[in-house]
Amino acid sequence: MSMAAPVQVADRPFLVQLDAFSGPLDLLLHLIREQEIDIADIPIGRIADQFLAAIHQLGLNEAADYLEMAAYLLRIKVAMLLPRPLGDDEWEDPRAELVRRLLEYEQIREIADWVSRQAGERSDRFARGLLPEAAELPPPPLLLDLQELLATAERLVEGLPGQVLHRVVPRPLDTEGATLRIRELLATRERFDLLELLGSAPTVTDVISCLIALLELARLGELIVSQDVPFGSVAITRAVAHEAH
Amino acid sequence: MRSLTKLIEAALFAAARPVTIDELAGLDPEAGEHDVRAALDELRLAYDAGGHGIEVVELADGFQILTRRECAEAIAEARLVHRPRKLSAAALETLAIIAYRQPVGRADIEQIRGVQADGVLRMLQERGLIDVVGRGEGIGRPLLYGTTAAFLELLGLKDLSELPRLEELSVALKPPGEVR
Amino acid sequence: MRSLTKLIEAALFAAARPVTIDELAGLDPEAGEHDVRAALDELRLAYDAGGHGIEVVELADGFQILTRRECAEAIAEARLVHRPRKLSAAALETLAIIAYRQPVGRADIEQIRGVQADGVLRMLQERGLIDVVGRGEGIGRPLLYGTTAAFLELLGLKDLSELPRLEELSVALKPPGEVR
Repeated sequence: MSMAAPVQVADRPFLVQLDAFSGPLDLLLHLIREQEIDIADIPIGRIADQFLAAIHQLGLNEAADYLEMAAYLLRIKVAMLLPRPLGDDEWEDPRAELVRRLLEYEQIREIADWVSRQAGERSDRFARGLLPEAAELPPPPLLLDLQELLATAERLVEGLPGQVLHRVVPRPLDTEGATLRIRELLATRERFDLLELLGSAPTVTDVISCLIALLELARLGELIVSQDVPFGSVAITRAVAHEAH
Repeated sequence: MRSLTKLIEAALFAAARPVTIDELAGLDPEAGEHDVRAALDELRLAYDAGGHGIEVVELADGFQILTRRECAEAIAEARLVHRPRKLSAAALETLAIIAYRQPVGRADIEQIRGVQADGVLRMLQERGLIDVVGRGEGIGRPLLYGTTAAFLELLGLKDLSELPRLEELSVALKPPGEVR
Repeated sequence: MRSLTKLIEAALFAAARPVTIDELAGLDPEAGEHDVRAALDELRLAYDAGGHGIEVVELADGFQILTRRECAEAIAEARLVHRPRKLSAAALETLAIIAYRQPVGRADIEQIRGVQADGVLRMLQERGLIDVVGRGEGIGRPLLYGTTAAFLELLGLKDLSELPRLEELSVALKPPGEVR
């Protein structure tokens, strides 16, 4: 799609404001309303061009949602150009689906406005702000529902990358391995560099494992992590009074 | 003021959330639903007749004392209360779809709005306005969303039937299924 | 009730802290300290004379409305301030992991959920739903968690074997009409 320059818009100029749209349908409706176009008979070629120009002007021409809509409009535009068999009653207007979507969206917008107004009115009535002291009272009784717990468990299982619950995959270097490596280094050397610990081609997991292991060992008092200059190399020093936990 | 009314006032005040008739009846072993309703009426009347700045309101989960609307501006301007942040257009549209189509999955929401929905859905769920209410058919058994009591509370509604009916909207469109 | 009194009542009600005379004067650009004091007196009198369950109290850091002491016991007994609470999504997820994988350490829980777990674990432990059941291998011999008898009791289960197996979940979660 060549979008080097804003497309010259036919008929009348239109104004679009930045950040004013909640999505491609919103923008499309804006273009249609502003030009007082009959939604049942949209001049699809003109609207498609204006839509492209508008997303270019708004810097939205890389937003997938808007591009998808632009492609959709162009498909309809092409379909409208195809010759239609004369006197064919079965011909379906390629714009029909678009019209249905626009109407549906307009309806949603109307409800959204109502919701907004209603929420605005509700937010004008405040509940009591100063909450009662509950410090001396025992914690409130709990509600726990088996179904809810199960739903949660299932959601968790499904969200896991692969089956972590039964995972037997080789790992680059886990925290435990990193801890071993650090302890080995500390046994022979009093001070070493983070880069030495990480080796020549560390994976992201290696780096994270090492950092976690370092922090844990530092917390346990086995070593000290220091950086002498900002952005300089990170030094790991064996702690003087080494106490095993 | 009757003693039950006085207790109910204190209880509504202390709870700082909507309280049900049943809960209020628990304040007095001899009180039944009828007594509670009469007491609530007495309290409401006392606030109205006395020209008070607070009122008894019936919401989704029961009765609650709230400040009167006409006091909001002055209180907010005196910086005594923070007004909740307004929802974005994207959030409002998503809420509108879920309110009318529930239970509804992400794909349907995205189809109607023409925009990706994961971020908005997560935000609405974190704010407690929607929740997963089940799973749909099809690939991956998509999560289905519905509105919560907090949503009703946000709008000050008793239940979903108080939402405007589709026939009342100026844009006429029947729910899917009836269209084709 | 004068309009300043009405505003002050609403403001004291809505503010999340005791409010000073100066702050109350901010409610009305024309009101001075004297007017605020007069309005507070009017409000106090209205509560007293009307036999209300609440009262205006002056504390070191300002004025507030509180429930009257004689109502406190009935409210506490009706457990109105103490409504049973549902677990947060985070707590529920953590509990689900522990229920199905016990004994399990913090690191595993955090890996599955992708977020830190210490706060949630502490809360669940304070609530008596989980407890430390042992220590694992590895650095620092991590604590391992399991569910408690209170957890089973809350779910109405006799023992852990009554927890449905995960394979059964997808069917169990479907609304009845959808199961074929």
